[in-house]
Amino acid sequence: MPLTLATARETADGECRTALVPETAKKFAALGARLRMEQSAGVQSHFLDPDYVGVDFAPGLAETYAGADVILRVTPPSPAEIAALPEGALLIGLLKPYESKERLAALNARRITAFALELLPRVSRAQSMDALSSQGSCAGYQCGLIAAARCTKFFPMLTTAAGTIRPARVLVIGAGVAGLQAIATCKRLGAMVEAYDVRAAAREQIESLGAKFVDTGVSADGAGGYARELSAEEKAAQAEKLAKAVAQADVVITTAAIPGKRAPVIITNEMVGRMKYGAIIVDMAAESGGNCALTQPGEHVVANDVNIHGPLNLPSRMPTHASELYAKNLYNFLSPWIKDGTLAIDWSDEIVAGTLLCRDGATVHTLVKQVMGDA
Amino acid sequence: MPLTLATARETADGECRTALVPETAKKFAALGARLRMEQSAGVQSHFLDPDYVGVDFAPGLAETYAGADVILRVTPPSPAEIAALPEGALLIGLLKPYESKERLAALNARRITAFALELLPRVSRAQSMDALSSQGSCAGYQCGLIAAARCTKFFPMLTTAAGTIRPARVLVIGAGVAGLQAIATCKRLGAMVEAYDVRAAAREQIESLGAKFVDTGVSADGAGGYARELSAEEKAAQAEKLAKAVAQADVVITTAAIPGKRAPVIITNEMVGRMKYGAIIVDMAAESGGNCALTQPGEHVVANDVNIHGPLNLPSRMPTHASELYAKNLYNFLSPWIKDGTLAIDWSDEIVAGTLLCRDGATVHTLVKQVMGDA
Amino acid sequence: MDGMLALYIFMLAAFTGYEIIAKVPVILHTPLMSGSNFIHGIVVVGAMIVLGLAETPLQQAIGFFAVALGAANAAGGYVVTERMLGMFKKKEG
Amino acid sequence: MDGMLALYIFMLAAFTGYEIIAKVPVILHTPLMSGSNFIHGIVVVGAMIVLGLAETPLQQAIGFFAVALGAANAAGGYVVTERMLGMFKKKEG
Amino acid sequence: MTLPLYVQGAWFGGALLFIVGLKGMSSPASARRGIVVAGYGMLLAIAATFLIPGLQNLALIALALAIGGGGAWLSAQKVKMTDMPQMVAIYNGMGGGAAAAIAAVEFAKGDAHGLVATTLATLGALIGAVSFTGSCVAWAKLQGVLKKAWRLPAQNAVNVLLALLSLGLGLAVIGLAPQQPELVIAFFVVALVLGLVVTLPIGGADMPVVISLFNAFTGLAVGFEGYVLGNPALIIAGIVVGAAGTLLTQLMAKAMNRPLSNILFTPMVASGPGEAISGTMKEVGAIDAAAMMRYAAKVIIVPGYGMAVAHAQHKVWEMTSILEEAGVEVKFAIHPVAGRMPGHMNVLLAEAGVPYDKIFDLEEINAEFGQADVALVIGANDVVNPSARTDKASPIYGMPILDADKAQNVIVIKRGKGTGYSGVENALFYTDNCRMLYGDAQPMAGEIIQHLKSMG
Amino acid sequence: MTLPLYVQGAWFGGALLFIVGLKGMSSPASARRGIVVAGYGMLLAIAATFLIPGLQNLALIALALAIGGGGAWLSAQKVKMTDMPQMVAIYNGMGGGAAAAIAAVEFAKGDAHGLVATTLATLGALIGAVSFTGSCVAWAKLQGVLKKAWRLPAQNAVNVLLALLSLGLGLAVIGLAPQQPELVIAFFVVALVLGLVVTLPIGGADMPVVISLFNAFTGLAVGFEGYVLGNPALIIAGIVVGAAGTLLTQLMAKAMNRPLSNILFTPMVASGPGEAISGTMKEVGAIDAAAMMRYAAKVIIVPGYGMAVAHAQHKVWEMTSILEEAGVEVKFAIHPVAGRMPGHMNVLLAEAGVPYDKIFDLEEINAEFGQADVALVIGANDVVNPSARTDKASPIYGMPILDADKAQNVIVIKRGKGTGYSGVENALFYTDNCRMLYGDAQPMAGEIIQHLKSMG
Ligand SMILES: NC(=O)c1ccc[n+]([C@@H]2O[C@H](COP(=O)([O-])OP(=O)(O)OC[C@H]3O[C@@H](n4cnc5c(N)ncnc54)[C@H](OP(=O)(O)O)[C@@H]3O)[C@@H](O)[C@H]2O)c1
Ligand SMILES: NC(=O)c1ccc[n+]([C@@H]2O[C@H](COP(=O)([O-])OP(=O)(O)OC[C@H]3O[C@@H](n4cnc5c(N)ncnc54)[C@H](OP(=O)(O)O)[C@@H]3O)[C@@H](O)[C@H]2O)c1
Ligand SMILES: NC(=O)c1ccc[n+]([C@@H]2O[C@H](COP(=O)([O-])OP(=O)(O)OC[C@H]3O[C@@H](n4cnc5c(N)ncnc54)[C@H](O)[C@@H]3O)[C@@H](O)[C@H]2O)c1
Ligand SMILES: NC(=O)c1ccc[n+]([C@@H]2O[C@H](COP(=O)([O-])OP(=O)(O)OC[C@H]3O[C@@H](n4cnc5c(N)ncnc54)[C@H](O)[C@@H]3O)[C@@H](O)[C@H]2O)c1
Repeated sequence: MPLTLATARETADGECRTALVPETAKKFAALGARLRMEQSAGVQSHFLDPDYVGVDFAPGLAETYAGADVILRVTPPSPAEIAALPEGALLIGLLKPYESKERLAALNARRITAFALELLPRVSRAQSMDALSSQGSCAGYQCGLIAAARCTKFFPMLTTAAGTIRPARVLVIGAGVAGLQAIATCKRLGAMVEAYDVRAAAREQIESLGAKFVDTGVSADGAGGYARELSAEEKAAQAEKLAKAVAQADVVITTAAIPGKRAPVIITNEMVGRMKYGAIIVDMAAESGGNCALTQPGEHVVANDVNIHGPLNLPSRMPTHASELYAKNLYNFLSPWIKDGTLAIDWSDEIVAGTLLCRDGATVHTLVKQVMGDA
Repeated sequence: MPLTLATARETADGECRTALVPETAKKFAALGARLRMEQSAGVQSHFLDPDYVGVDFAPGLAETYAGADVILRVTPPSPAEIAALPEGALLIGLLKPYESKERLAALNARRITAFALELLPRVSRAQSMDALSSQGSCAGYQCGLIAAARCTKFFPMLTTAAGTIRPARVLVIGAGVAGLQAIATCKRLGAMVEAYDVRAAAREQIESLGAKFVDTGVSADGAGGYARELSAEEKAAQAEKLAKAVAQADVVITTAAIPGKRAPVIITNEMVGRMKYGAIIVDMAAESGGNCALTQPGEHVVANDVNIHGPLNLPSRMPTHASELYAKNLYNFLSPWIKDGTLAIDWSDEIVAGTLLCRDGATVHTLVKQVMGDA
Repeated sequence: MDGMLALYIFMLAAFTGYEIIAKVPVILHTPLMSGSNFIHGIVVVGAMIVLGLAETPLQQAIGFFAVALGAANAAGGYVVTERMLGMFKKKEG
Repeated sequence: MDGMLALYIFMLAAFTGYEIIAKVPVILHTPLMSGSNFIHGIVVVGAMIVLGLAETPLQQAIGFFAVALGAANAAGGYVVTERMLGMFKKKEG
Repeated sequence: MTLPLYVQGAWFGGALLFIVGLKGMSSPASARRGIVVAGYGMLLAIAATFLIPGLQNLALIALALAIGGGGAWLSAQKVKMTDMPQMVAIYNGMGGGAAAAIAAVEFAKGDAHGLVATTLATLGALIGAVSFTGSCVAWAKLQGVLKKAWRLPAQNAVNVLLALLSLGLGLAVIGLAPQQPELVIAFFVVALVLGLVVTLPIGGADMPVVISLFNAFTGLAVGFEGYVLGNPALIIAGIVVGAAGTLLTQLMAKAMNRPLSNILFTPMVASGPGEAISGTMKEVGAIDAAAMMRYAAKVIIVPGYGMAVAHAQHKVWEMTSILEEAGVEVKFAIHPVAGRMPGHMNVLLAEAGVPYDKIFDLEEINAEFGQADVALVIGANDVVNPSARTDKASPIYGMPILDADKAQNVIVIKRGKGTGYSGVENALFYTDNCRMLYGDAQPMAGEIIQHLKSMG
Repeated sequence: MTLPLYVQGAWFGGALLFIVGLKGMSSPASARRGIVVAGYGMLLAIAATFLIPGLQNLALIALALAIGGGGAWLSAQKVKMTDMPQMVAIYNGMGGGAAAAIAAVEFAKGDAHGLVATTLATLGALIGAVSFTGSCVAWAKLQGVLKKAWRLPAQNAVNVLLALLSLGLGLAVIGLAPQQPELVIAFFVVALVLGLVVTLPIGGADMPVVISLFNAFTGLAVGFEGYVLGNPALIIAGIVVGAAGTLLTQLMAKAMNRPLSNILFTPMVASGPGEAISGTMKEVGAIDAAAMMRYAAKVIIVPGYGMAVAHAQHKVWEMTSILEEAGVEVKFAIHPVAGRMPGHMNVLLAEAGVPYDKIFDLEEINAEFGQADVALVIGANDVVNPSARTDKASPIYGMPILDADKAQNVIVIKRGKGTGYSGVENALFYTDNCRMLYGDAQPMAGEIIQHLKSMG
């Protein structure tokens, strides 16, 4: 009996993406896998059931997961969904490994082999599987659009018969994948963009997009391309230089995150107080607590006539492309191990080993074990 | 006693603009005029009362208008506001001259001298007073942003490790001031933009922005730079060629308007039926009935998985700049006639005469009289 | 021939040759080499004169040899250059 | 002097002059005119020879006149050209 | 006369240095070095001449050199920069006179030179003499000594007649060797008069072209006399200048958009008064436009709808970068209604990557046009139409405009005689300081870029 | 011998046509016309020569012309395009031989020519002879007749010795006029051997430069013999070619990045085996890069992070437009992870205005590199590193890469020896078909544009 891959409809609040798109379905099928999908699981991403060729549709969650070997998901499964997972099945998704001890325990209880794509090692070969990058691109782009739409001014300079509009000043804090995309989007719209990141390499990257780098004199390169946490003094030095840039900005977009930790608070209450009337902050780090002290995840707060947006799940705002990219990440991750309809994973492969969260009833990822304790 | 200009807070639903901004207030004051403003009248545009230098603030509508010579407004006054107008005062604003017979009658009853900026003749000299252009620019820009934000796809092409994203196809119908700005905004964001207008000159203008012109073979140049109404056959021919372009688009933005008339229906029910799943329509003509048959002004309709947005009062989404531009239009319109704090209008001036809606208790604008009957 | 005048001619000819070649694209290096190769085929004229005025059989023999070589230089040089430059034809439309 | 050789020299010199001027920016038209004006001041050399070999007072007078004119051509031409081209100095840093 | 090798060698060196120097002068970057090199060539040649064995009248020679050279040196140092052109004229004329004088001495000596030499001597004398008096007139006109245009009734006929007469006399001089003094004198007189008569009616604006022509003449005359004297250095220097000068004259005439024959034979008359817009549109080449901007201190670019139509924004920005690298200050002046939508120019310039701090609106920049050396108007029309300021009848009356006309020079790039949005004629295009560069804005900007690059 | 004017005139015309023709050949657009013009010059000169009064051996002359000219004409027509270089070599050698033969006859005649003429005759004979045998060797090598590199133990010493010997014999020939046959024969033999010995060790890759050098030699030899024969047409043609050829040789050596002395005296040895990455990086100039692309049918551009850092996108697009106007098909190949963010290259290319239909991703374009004449890699590194395909130890192993190395020629623009994001060496840069163009991507693209424009 050939390998069966199953995808259920995502049930998390506001989640519009899907882990299987028609294109990847076709490719999986070509590798000899059987595919099962919950009815209308792609509809929120505007993929209708008839678009999927060679996929079996099941009416509900239980029917979808029953007997499946590999479960493809976008979000981590809810307790109810975990209960529906076939014992010993393989689960792949953005499983938020640092979020919940209970979830890890539940997965292990069902002896699920779980891969959390957040843990993917950032080696060259893995770039095509890197869901953080692909979804980060979507998030950064959406951040730029939200900023432009919510700004009460034009982004571009416009010389008109009724006077000249000066371009808006946008400050992007954090120039990772999402931050760079936000820079690019705002630049395209004509704003004057400044950006800041603690990593030293970011300067060149920021400038390569035609934006200006805000030099604060603090560098925080961490391992594996991620940023390390900053010391208290460093934070103070950074804050001082940044405060000036923040005070001049019409729009501030923050994307600074540290994996597995609460996002650093970069924009303090006091800095908000010095901002222009009518300025806005779009805090992309809202999900992990926010880079602005006043951010309310998922909410829109007004303080001192400054609008602070803490949008959640940004990629879900463009579900068609976000799903496409994510589904391809999954395909690229899994396909090397599918041969003639059977799964043969090389557990010693650095990508497999690095991404593996749980196996045989235990949490196996070192860093996650460190942070979450054994579960 | 010098000339007194008064600006009350705009009360129309969702209106965030204001007719007086700090910069124009200063300039009016320099001409010797006295200025009175309702408290917090600028706050929605993020102009706080202290920002206005040399302006008297009044607590309510009645206090603001009492004894004023000239009333500056964005929107037409409500019946209550008309009642508060000093008899015989001069009123300037976007008065929607074709909207309401009753309003015209009420204004005439109070012998208001009313200037409707919509009626401004489009001569070179009047360009700096052209509020339709300035607000149209804002509207077009916002349309582009809405389209991008609501689209479930990326606008730009992106080659990423998870595959290549093809650029979105945007079709802009109507390439007047707003349409061109929408084209520019979508182009900047990286979309493939096609555009269509009935005016022959529009082709070159569209192409000058790097977009592609959809050639339907129908031309409808009207007088004064506006479009004329099309005949039934022309509409059919146009519809056929357009339908094809519409069916291929991810986003359709419509801005086609004919002054004083209901907007032409260009996107029919049937055309929507042939659109892509997940495509969106942003109908800027919603205010005057919509260019799409399914448009609900101010609403968001889903038909055949196509999202049809009918946004209203787009400039109010960027009140700071929209108010600035509008206020400068007003200043440019009025200032030539203010000398040493008194008003001396040359009623024979072509701009004055063309814009004049009501005077001495009667509606005087020829075209308005024709359309609305004497009132 | 007046040596001084010859020197002037040498100078001017060298200047001319130099000016012509300065800033030639690499793509033309080989054809130009071939073309200038053809041009010094003019040596055949000298050879003809030498043969035409040859007095002894030895001189005739060497002269004959010289004319044949010179003629080969000119004719071969021309054909080769012409064929090489033929490549540029289609692109110049 | 051999007329034929002179013709060759004429041809080469003309070619050289032409090559030098082709595609000169307008900004240099006047300085170049002035510079070439200076160069034909070399006529003073001819005038010197003529005067140096003058036999009669008339010849001497005309020769003197010629040398003075030629010298003026050379000296004046140089100074004017040099001053004109001085304008280009500051921009070339 | 066989000369010692060191004299001949020095002359050779002089000729070589002339060519190298002239080559240097043909590019702005090396121009100054060029004249210095040529100067050394001249010193070398003159010094060597003193070493000719058997040369007499050395004191006289030295005296003549001192008087002519010293006088010219001093006066050339003192003259104002604006008076340079007439100085070129007068020094050139002197060279022509010297050539003619050499011929005169040769005639006086009556040495038999052979047909070729005599012919060349006569030809050199003729053009040298014409160049002499012609240049003097040119000088007088430019210097303001001669003020009114002096025109004979049948000017062209007289010109032709005199030319034929001088040629005839020249042939007689050649044919009737040994020369009869009367004939020779008559020949010279007619030649000198010819130079006068031809030059007198020509207007001051055309003088630079005429001076260039006389310059080429003098070169030829020197070359010919060089042959007579058997001096290859003279030949080469003269002929090189003759060829270069001829080409230069053509280029200058072209830059003024007037065929040479036009300048010489149909002198310009002032255009009739009383037209709505007077003056003519003067065309200019991309190379001239490039040079004008390259050597300007400040350039203001006025883009309009035509730039948008041509999609020329990227090229325009590249051109700007090159100019800035060369030390030119460049600003963009955006008119409030340039293009066809509010902010049209902004969108395009931003697309091309023009930084915001180079973009100025009307109010910010209008006062600066007065200090700009060049205003480059690219596909704009209505927004720089001065009639908006003055002509109440114009449909654009009352619209504020960019004061491009206040700039030292205005260059307008447009495709042809098309009007702008408002459909009215533009008086700017007819003003004296305005030059039209016809063509689609994109390739034109490209051509300018190419020329700018060749100027280093 | 005084020749009739029509002969001299015809020769003069021939020389003029040569110069005009050569000038034409120096630009691609007029090259073909140039050779035809020069061809007419040759016909004119040869025809006129027949008209020299008193010329004997006319039948012999005609026969020699027919044999030499006809044979060469036919064989040149038949030869394959790829065999052209050796044909140039052999025809050039024949010209050198002819020049040497002329000198030989003059020696045999023993006419007294004066010191200058004898010296030039000898010099012409020497370099003509060297060019003759040298060119023959070059031909043999390229034709594959001579296969292995034939190298003496103390090659350079032998070369110098032979050269000195031939010079000494030459001096003797000059000094001991009238010439003794033995001396003359010895002189010729040594000169011929010198040509052989010098050329034999030179490798096939360097041959074009050597042929060009011999070409210049022949030119000089012809020029010198022209002096001996008192024939200015020969002088001019010979010296023009000598000067042009010398410069050309230098340019060619520079294009190969090898000083001329290196080619002649230290022939390249094959590089040792067994290094991780073998081969050398070969530099190339912007003009060569421009020419390679200008005459390509298809060019694929691979932009990378370096293009972004340099902000070179506008220049790159301008370059592309020029190439396309010239009929070259240009495509952009975007690697999925080029740059530092997803879509980095797209953002920049869109900013520059590159239309979407010219942009292809890895999967779409990888198969096309095989048909591309040039792959232009601009500031990309990791994404074209072939070690990702093969070297399991490489940190980028397993990453799909753009197959730029499959293109006919690869040109890489980067600032220096910097590595990419992954920090690993790139084997592509060491391959045979790859050339490095060092410099910041923006000015480099600018230079290429300039050269492209000059190619019309
Ligand atoms: N900005 C706005 O909101 C707006 C809206 C509507 C109307 N307008 C009006 O539009 C006008 C704008 O003024 P403007 O100076 O920008 O433009 P303009 O007055 O329309 O003039 C444009 C000029 O560009 C030339 N041109 C067109 N295509 C070209 C090409 N490919 N290459 C080179 N030149 C080209 C045309 O002359 P040739 O044909 O000879 O080449 C024309 O004279 C004003 O009258 C304004 O009132 C503005
Ligand atoms: N796209 C993404 O999302 C992403 C994100 C993170 C990392 N990456 C990684 O980034 C790399 C991208 O590869 P790539 O080929 O685009 O870039 P790359 O491998 O980083 O190479 C860039 C090259 O450009 C040259 N360069 C830098 N500045 C230049 C300038 N101003 N002018 C000319 N050349 C310049 C450098 O060499 P010189 O110093 O010698 O000039 C360098 O070799 C991949 O390894 C990828 O995995 C990509
Ligand atoms: N395999 C690969 O080659 C690969 C793939 C994807 C990303 N990357 C690289 O990894 C890096 C991080 O990517 P990411 O987007 O996932 O990062 P992220 O989402 O973890 O963080 C976003 C950014 O915030 C910055 N940041 C953290 N703390 C900050 C602070 N206090 N102040 C300001 N900025 C702060 C970080 O430096 C980072 O650039 C990038 O350089 C990216 O190019 C590499
Ligand atoms: N004084 C001036 O010079 C001046 C000032 C402002 C605008 N204008 C010009 O006036 C024109 C219209 O400006 P607007 O934006 O106010 O117009 P608008 O808002 O009245 O109409 C928008 C556009 O819709 C188009 N349209 C109408 N019916 C259509 C149909 N059935 N199908 C497709 N398109 C249709 C119109 O042609 C117009 O371009 C523009 O050309 C503009 O440049 C001139």
